Amino acid sequence: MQKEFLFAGFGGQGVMFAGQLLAYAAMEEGLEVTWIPSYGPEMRGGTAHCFVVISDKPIGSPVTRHPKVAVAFNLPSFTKYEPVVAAGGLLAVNASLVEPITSRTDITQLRVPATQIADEVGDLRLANVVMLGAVLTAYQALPLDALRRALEKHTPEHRRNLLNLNYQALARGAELAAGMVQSA
Amino acid sequence: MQKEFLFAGFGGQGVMFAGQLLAYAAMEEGLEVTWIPSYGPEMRGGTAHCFVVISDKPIGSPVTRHPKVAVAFNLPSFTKYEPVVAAGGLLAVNASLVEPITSRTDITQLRVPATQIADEVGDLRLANVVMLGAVLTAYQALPLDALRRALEKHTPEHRRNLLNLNYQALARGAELAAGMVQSA
Amino acid sequence: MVDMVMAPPEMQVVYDYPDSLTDTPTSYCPGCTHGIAHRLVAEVLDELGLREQTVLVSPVGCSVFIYQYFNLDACVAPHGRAPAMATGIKRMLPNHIVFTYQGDGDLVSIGAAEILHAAARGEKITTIFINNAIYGMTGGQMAPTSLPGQKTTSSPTGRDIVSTGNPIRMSEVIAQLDGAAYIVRRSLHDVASIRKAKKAILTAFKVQMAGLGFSMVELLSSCPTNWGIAPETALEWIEQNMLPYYPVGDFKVRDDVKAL
Amino acid sequence: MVDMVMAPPEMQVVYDYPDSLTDTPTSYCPGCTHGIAHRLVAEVLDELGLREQTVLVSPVGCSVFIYQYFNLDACVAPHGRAPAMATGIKRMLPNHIVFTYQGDGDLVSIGAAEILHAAARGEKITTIFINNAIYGMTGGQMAPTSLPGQKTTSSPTGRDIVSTGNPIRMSEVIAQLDGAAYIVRRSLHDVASIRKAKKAILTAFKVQMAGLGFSMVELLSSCPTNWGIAPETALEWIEQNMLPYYPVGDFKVRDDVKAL
Amino acid sequence: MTVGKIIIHQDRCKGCTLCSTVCPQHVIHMDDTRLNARGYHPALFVDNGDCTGCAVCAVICPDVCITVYREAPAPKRARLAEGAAAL
Amino acid sequence: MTVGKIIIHQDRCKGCTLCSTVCPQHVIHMDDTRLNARGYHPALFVDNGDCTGCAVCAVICPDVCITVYREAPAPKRARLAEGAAAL
Amino acid sequence: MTRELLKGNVAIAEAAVRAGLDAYFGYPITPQTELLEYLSQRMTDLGRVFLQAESEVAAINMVYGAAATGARVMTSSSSPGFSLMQEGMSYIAGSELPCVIVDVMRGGPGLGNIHPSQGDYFQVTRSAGHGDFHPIVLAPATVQEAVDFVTLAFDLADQYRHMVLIAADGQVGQMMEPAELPPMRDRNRPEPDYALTGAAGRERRVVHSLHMQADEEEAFNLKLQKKLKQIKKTEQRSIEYFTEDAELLVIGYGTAGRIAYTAVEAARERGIKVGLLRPQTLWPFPVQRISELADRASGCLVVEMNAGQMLEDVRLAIGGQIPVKFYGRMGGVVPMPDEILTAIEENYSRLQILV
Amino acid sequence: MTRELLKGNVAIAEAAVRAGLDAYFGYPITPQTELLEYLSQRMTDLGRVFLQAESEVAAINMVYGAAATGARVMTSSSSPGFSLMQEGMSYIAGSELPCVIVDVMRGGPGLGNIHPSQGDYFQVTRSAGHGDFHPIVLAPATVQEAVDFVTLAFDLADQYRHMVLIAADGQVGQMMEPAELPPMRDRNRPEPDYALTGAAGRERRVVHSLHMQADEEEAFNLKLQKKLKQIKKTEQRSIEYFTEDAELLVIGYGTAGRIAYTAVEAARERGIKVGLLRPQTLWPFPVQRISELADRASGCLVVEMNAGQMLEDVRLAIGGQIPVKFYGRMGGVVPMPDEILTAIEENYSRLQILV
Ligand SMILES: Cc1ncc(C[n+]2csc(CCOP(=O)(O)OP(=O)(O)O)c2C)c(N)n1
Ligand SMILES: Cc1ncc(C[n+]2csc(CCOP(=O)(O)OP(=O)(O)O)c2C)c(N)n1
Ligand code: SF4
Ligand code: SF4
Ligand code: SF4
Ligand code: SF4
Ligand code: SF4
Ligand code: SF4
Ligand SMILES: [Mg+2]
Ligand SMILES: [Mg+2]
Repeated sequence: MQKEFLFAGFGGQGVMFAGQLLAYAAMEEGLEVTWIPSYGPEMRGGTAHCFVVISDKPIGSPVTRHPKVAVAFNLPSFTKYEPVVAAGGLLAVNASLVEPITSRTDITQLRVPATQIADEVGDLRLANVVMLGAVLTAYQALPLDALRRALEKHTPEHRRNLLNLNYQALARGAELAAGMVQSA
Repeated sequence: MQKEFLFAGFGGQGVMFAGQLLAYAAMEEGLEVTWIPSYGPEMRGGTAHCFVVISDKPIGSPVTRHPKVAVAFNLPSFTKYEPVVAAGGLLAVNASLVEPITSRTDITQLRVPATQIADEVGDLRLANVVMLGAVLTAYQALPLDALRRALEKHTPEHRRNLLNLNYQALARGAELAAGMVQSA
Repeated sequence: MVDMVMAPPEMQVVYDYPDSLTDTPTSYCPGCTHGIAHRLVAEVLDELGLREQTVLVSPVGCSVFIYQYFNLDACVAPHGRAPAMATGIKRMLPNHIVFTYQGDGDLVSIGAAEILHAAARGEKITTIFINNAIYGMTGGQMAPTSLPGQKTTSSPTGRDIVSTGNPIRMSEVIAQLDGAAYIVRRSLHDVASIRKAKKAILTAFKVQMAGLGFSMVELLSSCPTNWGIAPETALEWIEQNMLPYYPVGDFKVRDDVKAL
Repeated sequence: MVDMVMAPPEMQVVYDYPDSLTDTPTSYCPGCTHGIAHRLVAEVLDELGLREQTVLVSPVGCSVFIYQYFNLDACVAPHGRAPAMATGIKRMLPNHIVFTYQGDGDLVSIGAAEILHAAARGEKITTIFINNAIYGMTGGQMAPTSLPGQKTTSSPTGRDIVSTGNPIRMSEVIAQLDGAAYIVRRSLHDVASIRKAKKAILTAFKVQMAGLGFSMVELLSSCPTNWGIAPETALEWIEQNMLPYYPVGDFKVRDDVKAL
Repeated sequence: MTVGKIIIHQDRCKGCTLCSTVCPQHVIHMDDTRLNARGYHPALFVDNGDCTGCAVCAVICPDVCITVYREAPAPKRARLAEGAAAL
Repeated sequence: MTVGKIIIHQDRCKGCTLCSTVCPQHVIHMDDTRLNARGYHPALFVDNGDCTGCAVCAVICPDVCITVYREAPAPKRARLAEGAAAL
Repeated sequence: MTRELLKGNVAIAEAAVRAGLDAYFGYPITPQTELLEYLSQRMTDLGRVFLQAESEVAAINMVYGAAATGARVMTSSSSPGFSLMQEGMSYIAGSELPCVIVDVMRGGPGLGNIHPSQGDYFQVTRSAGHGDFHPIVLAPATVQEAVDFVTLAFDLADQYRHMVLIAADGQVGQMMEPAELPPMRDRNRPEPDYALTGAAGRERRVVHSLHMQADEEEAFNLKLQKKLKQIKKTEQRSIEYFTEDAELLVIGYGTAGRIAYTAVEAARERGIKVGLLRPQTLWPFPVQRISELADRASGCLVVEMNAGQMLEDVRLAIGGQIPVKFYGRMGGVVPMPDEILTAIEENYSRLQILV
Repeated sequence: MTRELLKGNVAIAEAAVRAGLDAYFGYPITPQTELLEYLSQRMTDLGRVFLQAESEVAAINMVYGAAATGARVMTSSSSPGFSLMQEGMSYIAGSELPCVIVDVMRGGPGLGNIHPSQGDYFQVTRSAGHGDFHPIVLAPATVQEAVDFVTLAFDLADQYRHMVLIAADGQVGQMMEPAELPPMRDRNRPEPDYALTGAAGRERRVVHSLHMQADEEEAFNLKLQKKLKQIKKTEQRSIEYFTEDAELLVIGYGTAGRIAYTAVEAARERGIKVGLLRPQTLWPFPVQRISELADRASGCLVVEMNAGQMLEDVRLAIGGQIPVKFYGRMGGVVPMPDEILTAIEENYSRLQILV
């Protein structure tokens, strides 16, 4: 089965890296995976987004018009991608920065106060990992542990001191989502 | 009928202009005509040659492998083009500069001491016109008068003072050839 | 024009949005001084009343979208070829004002021949040359103007001058050419410098109006994003690192320009 | 080598054909000083013993056939791109000697960017730059180095500096670049000048041998054919017309070169 | 009495901080409490009467976000020329 | 007694006249009486004993047609270096 | 009117002047240089714009700029110089500006030589730059046709806001032939609606080829393709000789085509049922006439001065209906009529065996 | 061996390093810049040659020079920069030097945009410069294939003394996928017999593309054409999916081909007898396999990210045997599997009607 993820947000919110982490994790699990960034006129500053596709078969297109999962880190991303999530799919939003709530009834919304949690964990830049923890709990594409291993392996040198905080962030995101999924 | 002429000699011997004069004359006579120069590695300094084709029908190729008439103004040209003249054709040579005599028996050779005659007429640069007079007498592709009109019309401004000498050169070449043709 | 609803009616406007700019927000990164350069040029065009007789030639670089920001007839040249395109335009419209706006990659690297020859011909155009010591648009590769030791994405351990040479001071080079009437370097790193930059831009356009030849203003500019520092720090970086290597100054002010 | 049968055995040869030339006769017009420049370079290579470790990069121009005349490994670059091609070669063969031989059309016009950047990078190559103020090979069109008022086949009434600018003095331009170690202009119009030219060529190659950077010798050269005058007159034309505009001189002799 | 006043067009603002750094009267702060539509913390004019209308904020703003007003009657020259004079 | 002597390789010569113009002893003439194989009037050395072996003819010849000999014993340096010394 | 003896390059230049050329930018290269040289004097005399550029890269971008002001502009070059113009040509196509570009092809690849060739066929018809576009390509075989095609080129360029190439070869450029020049045309015409002339009293205009959003770029491409389709439909041109009853159809353009004419004529004298179609537009390629003629013929012989490039277009046009053979010379060698005649005879007799 | 998650551009760069790359010269341009950036560090670390050129024109001529010394050399660019390399490429072809050139194609014409495209198909296969030549062109669809093709490219380049292009698109360049890199190869090899290394103790060597005499140039061209013919015979490469019983044959390369794969798979699930051939060499084009498959199929659908360029090659290969239809997106738009699926369904049902 093919699973598609869209990550979108401001440059600097770690959107690209979130996607790459997921891709690494998928690869380590022996799955087929593609990651692709998207550029637009908004390249300078502005917003950025990337796609991740995970599958057990060779992947055709690394881009999809209607991803199963969209992760919106900011308001413009929410506005832009809310309409395109596949029916039955998941829309995860950084509730710390995005107020509106989807009016779509055919998708699940996962509101994660990721920035706030990251702040609590100790580093605002960890919002992306919080989101990943939440998303992978709500939509079980990969075991969380795969992501933990990916973090371990692919956190760049200058951020390795944050590794433990990363694990915490992941766990916090997962916890939160678990609660919500249960409560849903 | 298609008539092909090859003019060859050192740069500066008026080879190109001789061909052009012939082409002008043919055009004024209402015939189809092409003139084309040829370049080679010898371009800087060295020898130059051009082709003229005259016909009463549209002309296909302005270049021929075996021209009916070849006019060699110097020894290298003689050496190079003597073998290619069409059987039954005419090889005109500037006898003032070219000593050897063709060994081919299937062509007519016209030996014109053009440089010498030009000198007698009063300007060394007229050797090309002397040759033209001789060639057109030996091989009557056009009336001499057409050439005279072409000279009149196309001699460049700075050489118009030589116009009368040109006519004389033309006549001397023609006379000489007439004598030779008779005596042949 | 931006919205004026909040304007206090009892006061006089002393600084406002120039007419020669459209109100399209730019795509530049926060604090990028491309925006300052745009404003200065627009103000000069306004002051000289040139808006309706000017043609702008955009480069390829971060400022490739400049045609969206200036309220002028405009075109986009291939990377580096703005001076050639501007030449084509100016030759057809000798009484119009034609200017190019080019980055250091565009002007010094791929377009070195075109700028050199436009200057040598004394092409009556004006060039605004934004030197930010980097290829901004493509993500921060080394430019021929990058400083010795400068880290870029194509010189990750710092520009090695043994292999790549010292940065080119293009204004000094172009000043050698007879056709160059007015060649100066200014900086955008602080308010006083910006004011001087504007004066130079004003002169450059006046040189063109008077038909005196080629005029160019090099502006030391920041690229906080690719330098990897905050906008404010970037201005300091200009002052501390670029200015010593690229001194501001007048490299060619022909006598007929002085007489203007 | 030319035939030696007539050599008087009792005498000493004081001037002979250099080993670094093949015995192929050149395709240059009578009296064209390209031939002199060739000989000087060949003599220098002989004297420095460089023949077997040198790669020559031919330009496109009358000297495009130079690879036939030099007894060296050689290649022909696209018009103007010899410095780029030479860069590719030198980077692979850092211990070899690589030189380009380029005309003014090739070097100043179409190849302006490549020579400028090779010089700026301090590319360890040597350039022999033949300035004959014209495009020889294509039949005498105006070059960026043609003199004001000079009649050429593309400026039949004389070069109009209003429309085409003043001629570019490329040595002076290139001397501005840090990577340029040795940039001089010499002339080939008389025997004394030719001797000085050879000294400069010798120095230029020594600069390369010492790895000091880019070296270039500009040689004022004649084109009797396209100038439309006799070879001897052409040498006078260099003296009377070119020298005043293109003074011979040393435009850049870096300290490390002086110390050679 | 207020001599100068500025209006910051916050929707254009990219939060680069340059204006707030250069303002000699320190009357421009960065609004860390909100993001504008483009995702930046915009600059905020603190109209405490200290603004002199010196326009250096406007001169340095790369995004032409700032309009500057002054109480003193404007000289005769046209509005834009004045802007220039402020340079 | 003859001090110098040159050999002109007439087949290479393009008749440019430069050698004959520069020869201080006027011992090079252009041979107007014949054309060489390439169609030029070649230069001709008039061996009248005036040649000093100064080599300026060789220095200016664009076609490297001239070999110069001198009677004086050559200095120690190798042949080609000498040619260069003549420059 | 009077016929004049004109060199191809000069004829093209003067025809351009008469067609209303406002500006010429170019760089010398054999075998097209006379074109530039002639215009250097002529344009200046007429008070029009002539500028010798520092390179072909600069020349094509000067053309780009001048065309953007609404002017009638031309440049010319030969193969290596033409290669250098590819980026600029792609920008001009992407900006939908009219202009005329002359490529007087010579022997290649690389520096090659200065003899006549048709080695750039693919480049002129298929990929005069990156991205999806085709210039209109006119291929003259005679000096007269070169003259006529110049006027046509400017008209087509204006009509379609498109780039028109004149793909000649060294022979057409260097040859002198009698030809009749058209009268001088009035250059006054209304300002085109794309012309950059300073935004006085109107909305500003922008000339560019940049569409950052893929869907916008696609919309532009669709518009461009629509135009190209229209040109394909209406602008195919060719000329035919002896095709009525031809069993063997010879196809050749430019110099190869005119030499083939002599060969075909000679073959006819020998009773061979052969005809010649000479494409005048290389793009759009005259597929319609060719497929019509292929219906009637039983074999086809393509003649080119290259390794077989138009050959592909002929095969595409004919689509396997009849066998397509090739005779070509390369590297600046111009085939002689007798060679082509031999090829015709061989192919014809092969057909007879088949029949 | 281990799979790594690699970005296409970086994978190509590292694969080149391992294939024995001696020198890289290039100029930044999106979407290939990471390739240059990666090598700037990597080559320097390894003590090999990396140089950022002042332009693409300079870059290709540096490649020309370095290749002339017998080195394994590479450059890379994207469409506009690739256009600027055409003259240099023609010289390299005319000098028969091996080298590898990567074109990561983007939307055009002109400046266009930085999205994935296949708009340079004609340029890479037909006329990477003036004169008669074709580079060998490899078109990867996955990061793994890009890696594999790099080694192949260097080997083919050496084997044939010929230029090899890797025609990727922005998606292949930008995408990260798991791929396995080959081991580092020994760079030592005998000096090629054309290498300019200073004429010490041997005859001097000359590298050039100049043949002033037409017949010499023709002789060179014949030699070149002979080589190209050989390459055509031995180097056609393609990969097939579901073609055994395919009634509809889909043909697409690179990104379009891999997306078509998803569509074909989906169509198979719906019982449609459709197969996919994905050309891996664009030149030589896999005509042989295509015409074999066309024998068995009753229709063909070509999918490209352009206005229909390979389409011509398919038509030439199939020669009218079966109808050939086209589905394309342009200007940087990448088609989605569902669009292609729809095109397959439409064409398939049309075939059913015909049958
Ligand atoms: C022919 C070509 N080569 C390369 C590029 C890619 N490119 C676009 S902008 C740019 C450099 C921009 O740098 P600069 O001119 O300094 O402008 P900045 O972005 O720094 O303002 C490059 C290399 C291109 N568009 N076209
Ligand atoms: C790309 C390209 N443009 C133009 C030419 C034609 N061309 C050959 S040589 C030359 C000029 C030569 O002039 P210069 O460099 O001054 O050398 P000279 O012949 O005077 O020694 C030109 C324009 C070419 N071969 N290639
Ligand atoms: S990348 Fe640099 S130059 Fe470009 S907009 Fe951003 S800060 Fe400015
Ligand atoms: S054309 Fe001029 S430069 Fe060329 S060989 Fe002749 S004289 Fe020398
Ligand atoms: S006008 Fe002057 S005082 Fe007022 S806010 Fe701006 S910088 Fe501060
Ligand atoms: S300078 Fe302009 S963009 Fe920057 S913070 Fe101030 S108002 Fe905002
Ligand atoms: S060596 Fe001197 S004296 Fe002798 S011929 Fe030559 S120039 Fe004259
Ligand atoms: S200088 Fe040389 S080429 Fe000229 S005339 Fe004398 S020997 Fe002959
Ligand atoms: Mg920059
Ligand atoms: Mg020259």
